[in-house]
Amino acid sequence: MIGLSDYLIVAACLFSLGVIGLFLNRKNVITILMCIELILLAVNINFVAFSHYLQDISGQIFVFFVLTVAASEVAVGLAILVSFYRNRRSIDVEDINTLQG
Amino acid sequence: MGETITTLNTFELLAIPALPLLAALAAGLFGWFLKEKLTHFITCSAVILAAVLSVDVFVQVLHGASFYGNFWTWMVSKDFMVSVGMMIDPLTVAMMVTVTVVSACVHLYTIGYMHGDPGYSRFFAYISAFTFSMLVLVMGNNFFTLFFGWEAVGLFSYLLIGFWFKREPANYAALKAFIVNRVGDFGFAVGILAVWYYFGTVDYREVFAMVSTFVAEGHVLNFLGWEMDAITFICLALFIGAMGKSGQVPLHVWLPDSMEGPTPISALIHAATMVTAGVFMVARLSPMFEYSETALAAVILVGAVTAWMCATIGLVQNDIKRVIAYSTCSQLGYMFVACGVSAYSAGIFHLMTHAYFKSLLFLAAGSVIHAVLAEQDIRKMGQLRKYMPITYITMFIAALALAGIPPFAGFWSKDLIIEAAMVRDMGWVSEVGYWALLSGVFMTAFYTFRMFFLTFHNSDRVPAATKKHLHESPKVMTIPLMILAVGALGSGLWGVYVLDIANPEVVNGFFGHSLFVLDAHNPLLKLELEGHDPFFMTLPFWLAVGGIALAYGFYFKESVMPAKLAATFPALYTFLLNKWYWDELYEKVFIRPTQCLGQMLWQKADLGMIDKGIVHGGIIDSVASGAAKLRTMQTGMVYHYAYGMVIGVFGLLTWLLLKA
Amino acid sequence: MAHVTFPFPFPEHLGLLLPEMIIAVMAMVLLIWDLFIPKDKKQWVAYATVLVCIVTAVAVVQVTTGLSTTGFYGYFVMDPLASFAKLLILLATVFGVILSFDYMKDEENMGEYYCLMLFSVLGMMFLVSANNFVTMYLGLELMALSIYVLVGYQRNVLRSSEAALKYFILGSLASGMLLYGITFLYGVTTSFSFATIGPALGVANESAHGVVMLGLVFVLAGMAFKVSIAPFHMWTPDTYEGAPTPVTAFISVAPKVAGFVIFMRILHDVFPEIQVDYTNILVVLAAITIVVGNVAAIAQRNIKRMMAYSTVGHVGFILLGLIAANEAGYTGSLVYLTVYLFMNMGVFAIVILMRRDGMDGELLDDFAGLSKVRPGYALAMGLLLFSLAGIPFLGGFWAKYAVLLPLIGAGHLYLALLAIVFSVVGAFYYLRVVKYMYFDDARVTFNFIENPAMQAVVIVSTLAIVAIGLYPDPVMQLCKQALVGFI
Amino acid sequence: MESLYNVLGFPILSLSIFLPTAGALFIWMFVKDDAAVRWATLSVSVATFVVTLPLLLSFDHTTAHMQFEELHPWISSFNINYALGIDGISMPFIVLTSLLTIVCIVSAWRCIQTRVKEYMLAFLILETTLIGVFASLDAVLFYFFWEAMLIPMYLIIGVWGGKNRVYATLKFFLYTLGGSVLMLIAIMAMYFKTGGSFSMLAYMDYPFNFDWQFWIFLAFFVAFAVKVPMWPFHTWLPDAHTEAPTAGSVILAGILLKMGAYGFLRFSLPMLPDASQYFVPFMVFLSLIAIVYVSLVAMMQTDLKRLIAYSSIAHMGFVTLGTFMFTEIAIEGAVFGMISHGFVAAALFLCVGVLYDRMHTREISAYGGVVNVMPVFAVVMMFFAMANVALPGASSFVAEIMVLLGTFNPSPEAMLYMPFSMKWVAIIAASSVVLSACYTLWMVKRVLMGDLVKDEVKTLKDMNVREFSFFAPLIVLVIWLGLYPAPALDLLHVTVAHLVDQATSSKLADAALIAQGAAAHLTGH
Amino acid sequence: MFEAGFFYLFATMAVVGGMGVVLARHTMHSVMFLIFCFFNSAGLFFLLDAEFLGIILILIYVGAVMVLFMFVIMMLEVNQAKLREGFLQYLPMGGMIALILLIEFIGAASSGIFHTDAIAAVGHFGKDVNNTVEIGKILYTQYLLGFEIAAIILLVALVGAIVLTLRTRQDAKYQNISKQVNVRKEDRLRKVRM
Repeated sequence: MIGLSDYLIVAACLFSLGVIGLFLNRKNVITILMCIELILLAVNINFVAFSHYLQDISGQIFVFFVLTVAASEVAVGLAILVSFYRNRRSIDVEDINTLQG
Repeated sequence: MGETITTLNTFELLAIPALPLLAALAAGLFGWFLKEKLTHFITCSAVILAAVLSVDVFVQVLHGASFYGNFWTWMVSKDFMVSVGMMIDPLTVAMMVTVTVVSACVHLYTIGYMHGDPGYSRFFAYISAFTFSMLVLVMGNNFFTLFFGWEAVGLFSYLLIGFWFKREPANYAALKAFIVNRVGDFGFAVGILAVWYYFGTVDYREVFAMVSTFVAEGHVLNFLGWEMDAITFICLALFIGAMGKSGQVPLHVWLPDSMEGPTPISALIHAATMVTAGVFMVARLSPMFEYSETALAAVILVGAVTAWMCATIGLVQNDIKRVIAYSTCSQLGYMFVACGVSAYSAGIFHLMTHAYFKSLLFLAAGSVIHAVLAEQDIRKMGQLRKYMPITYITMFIAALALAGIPPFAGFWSKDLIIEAAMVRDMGWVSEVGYWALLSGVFMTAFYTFRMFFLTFHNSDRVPAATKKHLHESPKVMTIPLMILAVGALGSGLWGVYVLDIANPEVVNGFFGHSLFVLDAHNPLLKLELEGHDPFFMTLPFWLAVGGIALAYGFYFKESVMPAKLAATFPALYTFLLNKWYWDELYEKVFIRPTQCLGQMLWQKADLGMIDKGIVHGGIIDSVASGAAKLRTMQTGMVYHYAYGMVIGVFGLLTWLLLKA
Repeated sequence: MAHVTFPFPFPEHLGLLLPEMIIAVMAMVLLIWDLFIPKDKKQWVAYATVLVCIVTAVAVVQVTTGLSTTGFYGYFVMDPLASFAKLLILLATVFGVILSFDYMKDEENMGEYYCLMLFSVLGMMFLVSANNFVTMYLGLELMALSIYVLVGYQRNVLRSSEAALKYFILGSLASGMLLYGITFLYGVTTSFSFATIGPALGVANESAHGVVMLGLVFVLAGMAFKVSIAPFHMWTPDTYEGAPTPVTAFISVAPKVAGFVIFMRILHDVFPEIQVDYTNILVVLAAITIVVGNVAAIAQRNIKRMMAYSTVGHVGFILLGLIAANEAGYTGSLVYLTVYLFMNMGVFAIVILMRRDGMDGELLDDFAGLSKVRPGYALAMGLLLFSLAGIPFLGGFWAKYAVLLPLIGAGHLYLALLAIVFSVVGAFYYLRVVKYMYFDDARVTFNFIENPAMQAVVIVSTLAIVAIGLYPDPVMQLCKQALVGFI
Repeated sequence: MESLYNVLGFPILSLSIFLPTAGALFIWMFVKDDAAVRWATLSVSVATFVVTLPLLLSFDHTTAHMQFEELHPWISSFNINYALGIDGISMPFIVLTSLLTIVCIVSAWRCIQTRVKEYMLAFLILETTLIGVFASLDAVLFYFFWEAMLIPMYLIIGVWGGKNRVYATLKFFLYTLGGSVLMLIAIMAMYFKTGGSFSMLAYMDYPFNFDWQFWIFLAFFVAFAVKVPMWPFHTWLPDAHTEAPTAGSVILAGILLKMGAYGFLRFSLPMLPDASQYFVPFMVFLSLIAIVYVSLVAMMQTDLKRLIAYSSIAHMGFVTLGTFMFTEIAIEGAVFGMISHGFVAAALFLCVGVLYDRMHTREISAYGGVVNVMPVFAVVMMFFAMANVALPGASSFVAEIMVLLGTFNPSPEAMLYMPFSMKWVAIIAASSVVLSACYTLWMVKRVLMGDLVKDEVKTLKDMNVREFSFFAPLIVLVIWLGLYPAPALDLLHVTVAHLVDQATSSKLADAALIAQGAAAHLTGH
Repeated sequence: MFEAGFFYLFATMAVVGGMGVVLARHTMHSVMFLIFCFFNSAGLFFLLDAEFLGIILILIYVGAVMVLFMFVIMMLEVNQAKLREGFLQYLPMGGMIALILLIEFIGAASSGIFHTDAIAAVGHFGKDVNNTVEIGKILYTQYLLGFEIAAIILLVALVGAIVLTLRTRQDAKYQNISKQVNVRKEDRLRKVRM
């Protein structure tokens, strides 16, 4: 029987992957954005799993909102990225370094 | 506190110190306006008036009058109260007369001596103010007025030594005088603290009244594990003050240097009055010193050592004033020995006679210096008697008085001291005292006449340029010399025969109750009982004569003997010439180390340890390096920031989970 | 198909939303109106924005009843705390808009700038009125997304874009963490409502402890990010430096107010049963925050960056009130926020006024000799900085006082000691600015912006700081009143 | 006897506190011209002095109660009151402050030529805070003024100071702030302990247990020790003094240093008697260091102001020493010492200022033979040098001897934890008699005495009437207080007796507990 | 059993997809892995009776969001990824932290509270329960406020994206002289680590 914990563990794995990707990634910013998507996905899996096992639909509603917000975030984030790229001609994470100290 | 007992006119008493004070203020504040004439007129007349009044009071006291009373409460705090008041008794009046008379003479003398000096009115202001201070010192009725006067005379001594402020040596001498005196004052202050602590009052009468019961109670003070009678502690502490003021070894170093000041003040302050304040103090406090054998022994030892040592130094000095100065130290030593052997009256007697002949010596020396254009080296004088007969004669009188030739004043008082030292039995201490004094007599006579002959006889070594200026001093200078000469001549006889100072039963003598001597201690009484031994009685006289004779042989005519002697004992000669190397010793032992310590504390401790070490090195550096570290942590890399957040979460979570 | 009935009890609840509705509607109206305004008249949008804020503030006052009223099935709460926070936010917005007048006038798309500002205010207003995680999350995101854009608004300036990018990435990570925490709280209690979760956590059995802790830490981390608590603060200096200065001013105050108010609600409503645990966490975080903020600021040469670290330091102090976790503590935090609003706005106003030919006078050196050139600005700046340093007769002192006293009352003496010792360290860098202004000679010349509105901001802030410093009681009473119904 | 002002309820203290600020505001807004600013400031300060005079003249010295009291709620949320009142200890300082402010303003008449208005305003505001400190009866109000003082002082040193002013003023600010924040914590802790009161009088009555007293004492100690300053918190003072403009040094030495010692008298002794007794050896030790060590350091200074600054530290050592003897005479001596030092040190700094105005250097070696060209000045400086040496006849002597007397015979409470007899302390302290003479007179010798060698010195002009005018009152006061201190001391007796009573009566329920509590601390709990 | 099989399949694939996102060299590959991951996650949603969300995830996320990603990647031409130094530097520490976090997560996730009988006994909804309707019912009543806010968020995203990226053509070569004159070295110089 697949229990609640199993889903949570999957989510935990995805969350950890997202986090690792976030700070071990040395490629470009887009990958970082994707890692954030992974984190949000983990959150969603958690919500849905809880929602199911607790027999409470509001968890799914939250997922709905998270999806909405995540989409908006991606839009804004990519817009910022484009704007940055235009100034810097690069989106390497190592190049986001004019502000420091 | 203490009812006022008066058989004297209060206003008269108040006028005595007030006159010089007002004169000093007038001269000091308005000297620029008064000009020379008015200045000296005001100050001289004030001091002369004070002298006259003093004599009047003296006469009244002689007839049994006295005064004791407070004028106003200086301060009060719970159980501590100090008033400003006076106590007039024979001891006081003796001092008052000495002070005012000598001061009056010096004032007069100054008119001539300081004529034309840019600091003329300032000088008068100082010496008048000094007279005031000295009068406060002697007339006060408690330790605080004593201390006030004590410090004030120190201040004016300082100001007067450094009077010619353009001269570096004068400034150094002034500084030295003040600081060395302060060392003594330190002891004095501690003594006063102890007096108040143990007696709960600082009033002479009340303290004296308590002493015997206090001693009987046996208060003991623990000093670094060493037990000490409280009374001994008090007396020793106070005596340190006396040592400082009276130029006793090892605090004598300032007195010869103080000769950098104008000669009148050497006469007034550094011979007749201020330096004797220590002796006065010991005598004044005789009711306390009497109860402490240890303190008395210390007084004898210090006095004896000083008397002998300064005499040895005096033997070879070439500066006319220095010779007299060392002589002063030495004579003060005599006075202290007198006090130490409980012959206070003899000590005070010597103080008075000494005041006259020593100030005379100084003034005469001043007259000489004045004549030879401020030259003080006796090797550059000689045959001056031709030019300045009055000076010559008066100085001769003074020299005889100092040497102790009867019937001059010094003989009577000095002899009394030596005899007292002889009969007083305090074991080796009094022995040391006696022999030191005795040998001192010989040396005193020798150096006095050495100086005298070199100045007035011997060969004429005055530089030609100076020669045409040689002349007798003006009247205004010679008259005081003559007045003082009278004192130097007659004060001894007068003291012995009129005032009956030598009377062993002091209670009945002139000083009466103002000096206190335990019967068991009283050397004069012993002398009276045991009778005078003619040999020992005349021994000092013969020694003095021997000293004079030797000086005559060496110095009356030009002679090679002194040089030969110096060449035979070069080490001894330089040792004496360099004043036993006291200055060098102090330089090495106190001054340099203190400066080094100060420098070290400043540079190493304050700046190095606290500022650089703790504040900068510790606090500021760690904050700054923390700031720099945080700055480098803020790399600007977004993954580092994320890393930071994750570590934060990780840390908190792990901590919480482990805790649970 | 099931029959669906819509109860729609809107009319009586809609009233509570009046301020939010004004903002939302007006923001959209302005968005459209902007299109029709000629290019040289774009300032009208800014004026209109100020007007909207004022009207909204009036509306806030209007709907405040002094009681705690919930609406929308308990998803929206209107209590004095929310009103107070909204008024502060609106005040900060008015200041922020005024500061933008001159600064943003050369930017393209100026109308949208103000609209986005309004949207972010809308987010904050929802945030402070949230009493469940759904409203809170959405408010937070509305606020955050608008601010991301505002930070990156100077599209042609690298620093602006970079600041936005960093803020965005880290902000998203923080939201992810927050959400992840919420999932576990939801999992344990089956609810998103603060009022329900709080007691439910109390009855959750022992085996749930780990899960609750997980939820706690992640929710706190998410909140900590928003209010710049170390070690979740690292975006702050970069973002503050890169963002356009008015935006910096705005985001240094308004989101902090909103963030702390919701922080307060969460701590007080959601986690009261595990107060020991969250206090432990917050004590550690506050200590780190105060140390990091005050120490790191010392090494800065750019005043915006310095103010960012200073913000971190002050956030640590505001947090102290939350640690005390009683009425006095929360009052203290609110007082601090109020005072802090004026201080920061004043400082940034002067920084903007120092702008020279399109460049910000934002290096510390630029302040050299200000007292000779512009004694008025120097005086105001000096007072504000002394206030930030917490020296009496200025408001900053009472702010610190108001949080430290309850903190000590709650028994956190060591934390109070640490805080106050590091406030001395903090005094150092504020004083350094004063030093530049008063003790040094000018190095560069400025053509100061002559803008009465901005000067008014400076004057109002300074006067407010002095007034609060001399007689802080009204503010303190007001903040205390704000907690009626909450505590 | 109820004083007239108390009866009328006239807020004379408030008036003295805020008159300078009101004047400052007026000058700020309406007075433009530099000369007018000077005159206006002078009038304000004189007016303030006049306002404070009734405090002295109608002071009722037969009671230890607070007088001229004012009480208004200020911050009701925290029960903070605007509570003012003075007793025999605080009253003299208020008058001293208003007097020295006049002196400062007159002394700055010519030497401050840049930013005159700001300077004058800073001084007036400073005066407000200083009077406020001494008049406060509410701990927070006290702290409020205590800290507010930093702002004008920071500016005074920083803007008008010497070459190294930035370092000095920062050091001053941070040291003082760092010390006093601990006091704030202590006040807050006491607030809770006493059940929500900031009244200083309430603190005096509240029986704190030993642990509380111990820690609160330490917190207060740091705050006050920095201000006094006591070794090793003293290194800011020489720097601050050296770099400050003359008037800044004057007010610093004259008033600011007193705040620390005043704090000990106002807070530590009456509120924490047991801790105070416990810390006597510690305080004595630090005081002796101040007296001996700092004197030695003073001796080696090459900078005039620095020398006087160190000498100030040494003299304040006497004040702290006297404070912790818990006897009337010692504490009166300490208070008197502060007043006296307020005149003497202030005057010495003014002397340096007079020289500095002419030569623009503070190096001792740059001078020599000043007396030749500035005789009047030399007399004045010599006078104050002698007062600094505590020569009898000067007020400083009264203070020092009283402290020494008190130290020689301290109250038994002061001896509770002393490992050895206090007599030796008194004797060591008495060594100041020598040391102060050494550094002061050596300085006098190097500056005033000697022949004219240096060309710069040759051109000096003597003091003018304005310069003499600010010395004259100080000279009069120093002599008057030195020759006839009794009336001044009368003002203190009852208050100090009350203080001694407070300081010597244990707050612990059982006296045996004192020993236990102390033993616990000695063994580190 | 059947369900468990699918669970393991979807779960494994999702995790593998996630790893691919992190590890893939090419950004475009990462996107593909992410899409893969989303598909599998949608599968998990289906297993949890959340059909609506599953569909949404595929339609919205894969259909719109991921396409947006691809669009940007192609627009910015940043496909080729360079593996830089420093990656391994943080790996041990970072990896360890992540691992411990993962263990803590898993520990929390499998803690007792999630194994209660009530939860274990949960079955699937009947056929008559329409997930979409259930969501709709609650979304438009209880969550109406949130729904509205979400709408505004979308608006903000729209406005924001436009504001940041829209460029008016005519000023493409726009020169701001004052900016050029007052440029500071920080704006022009880039620190390059050598």
